[in-house]
Amino acid sequence: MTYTISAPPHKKEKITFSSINRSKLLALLPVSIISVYFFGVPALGIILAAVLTAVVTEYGIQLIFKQEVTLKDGHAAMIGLMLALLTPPTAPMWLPVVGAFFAIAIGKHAFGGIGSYIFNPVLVAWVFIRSAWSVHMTPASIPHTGQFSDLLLENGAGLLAGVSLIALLPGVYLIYKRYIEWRVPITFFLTVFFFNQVIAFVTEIIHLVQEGVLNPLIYLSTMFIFLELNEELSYAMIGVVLFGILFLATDSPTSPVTKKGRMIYGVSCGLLVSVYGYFGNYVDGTLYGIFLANGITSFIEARTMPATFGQESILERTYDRMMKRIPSALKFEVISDD
Amino acid sequence: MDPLSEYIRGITRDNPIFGLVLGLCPTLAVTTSVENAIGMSAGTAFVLVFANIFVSALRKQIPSAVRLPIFIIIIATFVSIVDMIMEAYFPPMYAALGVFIPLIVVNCIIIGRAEAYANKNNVFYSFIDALGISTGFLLVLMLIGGIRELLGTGQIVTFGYTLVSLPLNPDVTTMILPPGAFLTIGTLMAIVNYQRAKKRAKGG
Amino acid sequence: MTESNKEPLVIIGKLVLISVLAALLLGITYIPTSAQLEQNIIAAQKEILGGLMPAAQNFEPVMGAENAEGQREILYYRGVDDSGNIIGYAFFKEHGGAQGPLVVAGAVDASFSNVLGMDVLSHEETPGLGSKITTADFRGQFKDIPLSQLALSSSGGSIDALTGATISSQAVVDAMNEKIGEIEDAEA
Amino acid sequence: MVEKALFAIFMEGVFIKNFLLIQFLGLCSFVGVTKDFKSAAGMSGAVIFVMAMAATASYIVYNYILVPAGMEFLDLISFIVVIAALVQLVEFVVRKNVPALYRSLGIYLPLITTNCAVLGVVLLNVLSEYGFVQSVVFGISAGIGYTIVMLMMASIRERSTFVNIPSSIRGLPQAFFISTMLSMAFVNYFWVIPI
Amino acid sequence: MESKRLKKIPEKVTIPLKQHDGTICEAIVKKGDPVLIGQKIGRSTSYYSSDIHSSVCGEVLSVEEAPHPNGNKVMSVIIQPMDSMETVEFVPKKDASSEELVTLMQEAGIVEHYGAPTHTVLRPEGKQIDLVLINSTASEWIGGKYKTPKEYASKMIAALKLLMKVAGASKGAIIVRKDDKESIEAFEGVEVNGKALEVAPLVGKRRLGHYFADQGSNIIVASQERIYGKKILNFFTYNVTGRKVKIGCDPTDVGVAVCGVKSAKALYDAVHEGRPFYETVITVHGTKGCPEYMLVRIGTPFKDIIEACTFEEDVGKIVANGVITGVAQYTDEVPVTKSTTSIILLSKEEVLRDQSLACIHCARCVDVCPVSLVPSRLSVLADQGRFDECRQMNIQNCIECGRCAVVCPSKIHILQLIRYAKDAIAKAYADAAPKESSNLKLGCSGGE
Amino acid sequence: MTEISSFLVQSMAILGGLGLAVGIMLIVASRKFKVETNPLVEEIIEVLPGGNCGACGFAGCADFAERVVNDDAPINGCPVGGFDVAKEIGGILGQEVTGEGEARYPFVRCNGGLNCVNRFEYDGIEDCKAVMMLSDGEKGCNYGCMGRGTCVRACPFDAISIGEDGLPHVNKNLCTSCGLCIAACPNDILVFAKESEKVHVRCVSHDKGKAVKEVCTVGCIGCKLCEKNCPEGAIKVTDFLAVIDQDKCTGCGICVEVCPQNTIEMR
Ligand SMILES: Cc1cc2nc3c(=O)[nH]c(=O)nc-3n(C[C@H](O)[C@H](O)[C@H](O)COP(=O)(O)O)c2cc1C
Ligand SMILES: Cc1cc2nc3c(=O)[nH]c(=O)nc-3n(C[C@H](O)[C@H](O)[C@H](O)COP(=O)(O)O)c2cc1C
Ligand SMILES: Cc1cc2nc3c(=O)[nH]c(=O)nc-3n(C[C@H](O)[C@H](O)[C@H](O)COP(=O)(O)O)c2cc1C
Ligand SMILES: Cc1cc2nc3c(=O)[nH]c(=O)nc-3n(C[C@H](O)[C@H](O)[C@H](O)CO)c2cc1C
Ligand code: SF4
Ligand code: SF4
Ligand code: SF4
Ligand code: SF4
Ligand code: FES
Repeated sequence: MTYTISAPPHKKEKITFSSINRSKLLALLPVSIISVYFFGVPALGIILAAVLTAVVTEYGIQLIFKQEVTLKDGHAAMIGLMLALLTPPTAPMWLPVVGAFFAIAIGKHAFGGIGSYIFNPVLVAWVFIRSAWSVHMTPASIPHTGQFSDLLLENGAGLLAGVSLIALLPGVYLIYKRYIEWRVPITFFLTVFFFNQVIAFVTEIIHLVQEGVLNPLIYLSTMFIFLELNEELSYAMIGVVLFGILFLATDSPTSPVTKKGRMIYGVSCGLLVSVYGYFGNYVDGTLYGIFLANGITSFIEARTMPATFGQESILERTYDRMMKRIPSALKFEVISDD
Repeated sequence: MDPLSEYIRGITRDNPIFGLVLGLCPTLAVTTSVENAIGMSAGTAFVLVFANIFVSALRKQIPSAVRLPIFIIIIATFVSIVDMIMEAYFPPMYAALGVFIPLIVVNCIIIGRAEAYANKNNVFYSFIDALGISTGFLLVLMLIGGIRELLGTGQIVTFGYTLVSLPLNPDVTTMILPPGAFLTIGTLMAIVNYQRAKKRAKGG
Repeated sequence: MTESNKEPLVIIGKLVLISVLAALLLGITYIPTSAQLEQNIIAAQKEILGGLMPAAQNFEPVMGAENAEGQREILYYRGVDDSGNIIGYAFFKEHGGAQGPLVVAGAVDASFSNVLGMDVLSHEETPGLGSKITTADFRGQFKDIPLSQLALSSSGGSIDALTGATISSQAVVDAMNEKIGEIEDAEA
Repeated sequence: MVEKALFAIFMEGVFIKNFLLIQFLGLCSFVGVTKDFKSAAGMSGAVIFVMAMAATASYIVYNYILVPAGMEFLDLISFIVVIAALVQLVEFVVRKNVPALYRSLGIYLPLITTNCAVLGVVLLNVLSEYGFVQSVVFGISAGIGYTIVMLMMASIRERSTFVNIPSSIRGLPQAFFISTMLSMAFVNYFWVIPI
Repeated sequence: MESKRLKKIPEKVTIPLKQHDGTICEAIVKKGDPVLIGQKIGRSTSYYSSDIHSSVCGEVLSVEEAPHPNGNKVMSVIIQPMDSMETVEFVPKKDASSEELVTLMQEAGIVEHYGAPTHTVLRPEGKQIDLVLINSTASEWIGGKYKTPKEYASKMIAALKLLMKVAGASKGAIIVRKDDKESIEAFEGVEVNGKALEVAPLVGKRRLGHYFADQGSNIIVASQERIYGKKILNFFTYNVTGRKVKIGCDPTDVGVAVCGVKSAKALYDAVHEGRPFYETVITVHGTKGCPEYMLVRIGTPFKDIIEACTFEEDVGKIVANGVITGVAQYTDEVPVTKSTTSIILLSKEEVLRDQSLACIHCARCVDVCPVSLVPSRLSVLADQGRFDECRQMNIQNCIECGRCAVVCPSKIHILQLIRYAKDAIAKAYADAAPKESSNLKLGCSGGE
Repeated sequence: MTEISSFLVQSMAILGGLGLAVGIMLIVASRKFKVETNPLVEEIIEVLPGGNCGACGFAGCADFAERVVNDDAPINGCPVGGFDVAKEIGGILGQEVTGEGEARYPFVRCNGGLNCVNRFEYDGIEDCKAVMMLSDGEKGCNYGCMGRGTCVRACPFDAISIGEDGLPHVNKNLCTSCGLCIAACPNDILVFAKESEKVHVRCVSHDKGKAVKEVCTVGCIGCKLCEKNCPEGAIKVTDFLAVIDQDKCTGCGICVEVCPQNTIEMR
């Protein structure tokens, strides 16, 4: 009888790359269905066109370059679907086709395929078609949530993904199930959420200082600005922003692997999105902002490599250097823990 | 060394873009259209030919301590001349090529050839080398310019003549913007590398 | 003088010689080209003005007040026909575009009721986007339209903005409007 | 001299008209020196410094020598000679006085002479009719813009060594694909910031 | 819980002459010799070695190379057992001096489960031990063989005292697992030198030093999260005592000796009963009808143990010593050794044969690594042969817990790659060693 | 006319002055801060292949060049450049180069591959050394090629690949004879062989015939038929393995005919 030999560990978790992709596809199903319900046949056409093109392109490239065909992992389909959801319903049918092709051919494979790409293929394609055919890609509108019913069905949805906030919540479930890492979406969301309040807060403080106000209570009262849910804030709650937070920024190859790095990345995404949103609009802002943040991922990652156990932090090193000056007889007493 | 193969070498093996990878800035910056590409290559060719000839002719006289400054002066002179002539006699092209004519001065191709070739070879071969390199540069620039212009505007219009016109205008604005330049040259280089690797594996 | 001291002098001498030769060559080129350049500019302006107002035989420059250096700038031109009547005003106007300054040429009739035409002398707009302001299609929209229609269609005028280049289109329209207003004031 | 807020000049130099990604100036070092982070950082430091120096020196040469003599047509040749001399001088001074800095920057200094970004700064200053402070600010901000992109690129390329990339794309084509994306991000993003 | 003895005497036992790190023993029996249970059959030839004893009564068949559970072939004594339980005479040595105990330990063949002969841990050459730890956090076998928990606890304390005596250490501690209620209960209130001990939880920066002072005792019991992994010693030492062990050094370099429950018990047995280390308790997973803890003779082939249990499917994989740290076996002829703690059987369906994909940077491995490494980066660097960079990223700190490989959705063999790189680094350093060895040694004891 | 000439003189004066200033500065500076560089190093870098592969054992071509000049490295130390480059370096340094000029390529001394049984199924990283770390490799034969491609990964020029037969194959068009694969193989399967050496034994097993037959259908069983039949006496079987003395071998091919295991191969 021949046994199998492998290095330990001999038991592993069930999670696989394709199960992650499948769960993401599943999580995007509700919003896709609602967008088809809301926008009708054009939305269905866009989704089908993008997914089919992505899959065919993936198959073609892997065939031509004699690579293993990896359609089954669902990655290409996921890219296609995400791109479709970021298309305005008014777009001509060739647009998602070109976009999905670009996403797979350039965004994914020209950068080395699964796990190797640096920029999210969905965003690569989106930014490309947005700047190439800006007329067709201009969102029908820039929504912001008003009354409660907007959460269920956003009448002013500019892109398919914005059609319903509630329908995006499966993404939160993915975080809960750890298919998506929590650090990026949470820091991202908080940054977008509080950006305008912070600006208002800082302006208010500057204003008070200029006025020459001395009463500390008045300064303290400015804290309430954070509770004031102003108009801009609702942008942080619109579909595309939420879609970006849950599905685009969390794409693992394009975010840092270090824990600290992911926090910084989340905050960077939030800042970039909010700044663009501040001057322009939150729809383009989300997608351009995350795309730009992808560009600094590597930088963040390389600068936030963790110190391993027993390794000295900068503080400790300075301390050590000082200790070296002290005679060694004294030193042992000081360092020994027991 | 025979002149013809020296000439061909500048187009193929020592192609300034795909072989030597020099002078990328003008290559990318001015290739929004074939017309600009031709203009830029013409300017570069003019400077390259004269610079190579002069450097080669003076190579025995140039003290090595100040070799680089002298090369630069020679090159800068011819660039200024191209600049003035183009501005005076070809104003539309001058408008399009703008700041890049003066930048021929620091175009790595010219300094590179002065150093690597003209400084070591005689005037005739330096002249041939300059022609070969210029031709290589021209062809690549036209290729990149052609791709970008065709995809970006649906047609190639050169000096008032419409050379190619697509029935369906793709109108890919991005191709004319800076990213289009990077994308085009990246794709072309990948294809060139792919072909080279294939050829090498087959033996050659 | 020893050998080692002589060498640097030779080197410097050669450097200076090359510089001087270079200067000579440049000077020789400069003299004819600069003359040509001036002619070019005048010719270009003439051609543009002529294109804008074909009926005009002559363009009389209207000079501004003397500036600090004692020079006077041309503010605009009066277009004069065969019989010496003013048939309109032509002008150049610099205005901030999307990417950098653009210089627009324009013409308006003597009664300030119709815009006669528009042209672009120079610009730094994005190729393929803003640079389309130089296309005949875009310029054609300014040909013989009522002054009241000189606005983008989004603000009620008759000029359709270029796709993807609203800012450039707006800049051209603004430049025209501003300058026409100035001329009207000056002529009044 | 044109009226333009220094902040506007700064934003333009760093982002909106980024030398590497939008103006295409200094690309040879961009694809050449970004293979590892340390070299990119060293080169960038040197470029910021030289750009500021060149902006200063060329302003003086242009406005106090060439313009009074009516010799503007000699601008190009004098600028390049000045830059070359400047770089050499910096190299010598640094080597003599700060050997540690020389060891980290030294090898990049000669590269800068033929870096069109430096000449680009100087020529754009003349073209934009900037005053002295404006010129220097533009020089520094162009250098900072250059640095930011160099560091982004170098980090990405360093990380790229950890992933699989088809053999014929590895190297330059890959660098260009990355540039495509960075350029697309810059062009589209910074457009929105009003200055 | 009590362990059950494997009743059936195997047809053939294979006793490797090397069941520890260090030099291989020299066989002192030859083909045809009769042997008794507990009879010494392999003699150490250096300090860094530990004697080997027969676990059965029988006749030596041969001395030849035979498969060893660590994967390669090792010179072993193969014995044909007889149906007799005759043993050599066991002489207890209750009042041996410290020096005698060292000899006794070597002669009784007491080794740590991680391989080092226990006496070399307690008495390292040229180093002084001041603290002895018994690590019972990783132990899968707690309390076995003892009637009551209190008996277990007091015997462990007695064993600790013996260990401290051998090492000449002034302090000692037993570290139990935080979630191991049974053990905590057993040790809670146990009396040492007339003083009842509390089980001290190690949290944050509160380490052993604090509790030694707090409880005013030189022997304490502390609880700690479970740490598992093949190379946990340095990390364990750091976590428990706060003493940093430099990369490439071991806890003895900072005056700490880490022993296991098994070796502590073996020492106790050797001193109080005079019995050498010839049988051990193991667990068998993946089968039905096996006692959870099984007392087996060293040298028993895995085959016999597996036969004693029922395994209903086709065996796809046999693993010695735990799913995370164990070694997969290509034959079931391999014998149980002193370091064997468990045998795991996996069915053909359970055997993972996932194809590795490229790393998707999901960072799951980074999040689980207990020592804050970046396993994804290390695995790529190892794969590309960039070992120097691995070293710069502190690859030697990896405790080989395998969590990274467990969670990786791309099914990358991260731990294997890390071990591959560590091996390459160790080899590179071994080559350089002749020149620098004295410096390297200095590097450990200097500093902390 | 005078206007033009004075204009020219003025421009010449300005640029001449600038040239003078720069010249003086550079001369002064270059004399003050003179650096000694060895021009030979530059020349050698020129003739080296420039792959920076490190096969010479130094940190890239430039390092090698410097060492050659300082006599720390042999003239023929660049395996990629081979004899031609060595000759050129010798020319630069004025030294005579001796040595064979014939091309050598790695030769795979094992024909086992799929012909050799596996002791177990392996699941893990594709690397021969890694398999070696686990239970000494999966092949029944402890000497043979494991076919997991450590050599493939070691080759910086993509010249080796594992073929259908589970054995490495060298593409001579791409191979530069750098020898990195040979150094990488944990079982010493690869050796350099000259192109003129036609007949090779494709086995390295020192196991006895019976043991070999159990695990491999093409391994050398040490039957000595070849040794007996070789007219030149070029083959010797030592320790159950046939070894060919290439100096004596004439390439007649008789041994290839007689070998019952088809272990000897004629290229
Ligand atoms: C736009 C573009 C996309 C490409 N995508 C791939 C790809 O996904 N996979 C691939 O192997 N090669 C791709 N190539 C071509 C690679 O250069 C080629 O496949 C590779 O060099 C083959 O090398 P290999 O056999 O070592 O994989 C692409 C080329 C271009 C221009
Ligand atoms: C603001 C915040 C949000 C969190 N959200 C989640 C979450 O969505 N899902 C989750 O599993 N854990 C969540 N956690 C808990 C973390 O998972 C827990 O702290 C983490 O596993 C410990 O990380 P560490 O290993 O880096 O200390 C959250 C923690 C904080 C502080
Ligand atoms: C992101 C974005 C959102 C827009 N939203 C609206 C809108 O809600 N309503 C509207 O009338 N125009 C909208 N526009 C269109 C422009 O403001 C304006 O109509 C212009 O003509 C189109 O500009 P472009 O073609 O230059 O991109 C939007 C444009 C952009 C880029
Ligand atoms: C790279 C880039 C270049 C642009 N160039 C111009 C331009 O030259 N003129 C213009 O009006 N708008 C330009 N735009 C702006 C854009 O297409 C659109 O006009 C505005 O978003 C809204 O009108 C540009 C946008 C981008 C991203
Ligand atoms: S790298 Fe992996 S095996 Fe090593 S300690 Fe970290 S999680 Fe455990
Ligand atoms: S768990 Fe696997 S896929 Fe995820 S980052 Fe680590 S190595 Fe990469
Ligand atoms: S030749 Fe050596 S390195 Fe190559 S596959 Fe065979 S055993 Fe592995
Ligand atoms: S096959 Fe071997 S010798 Fe040839 S290039 Fe590759 S590694 Fe070097
Ligand atoms: S051409 Fe610009 S740096 Fe080389």
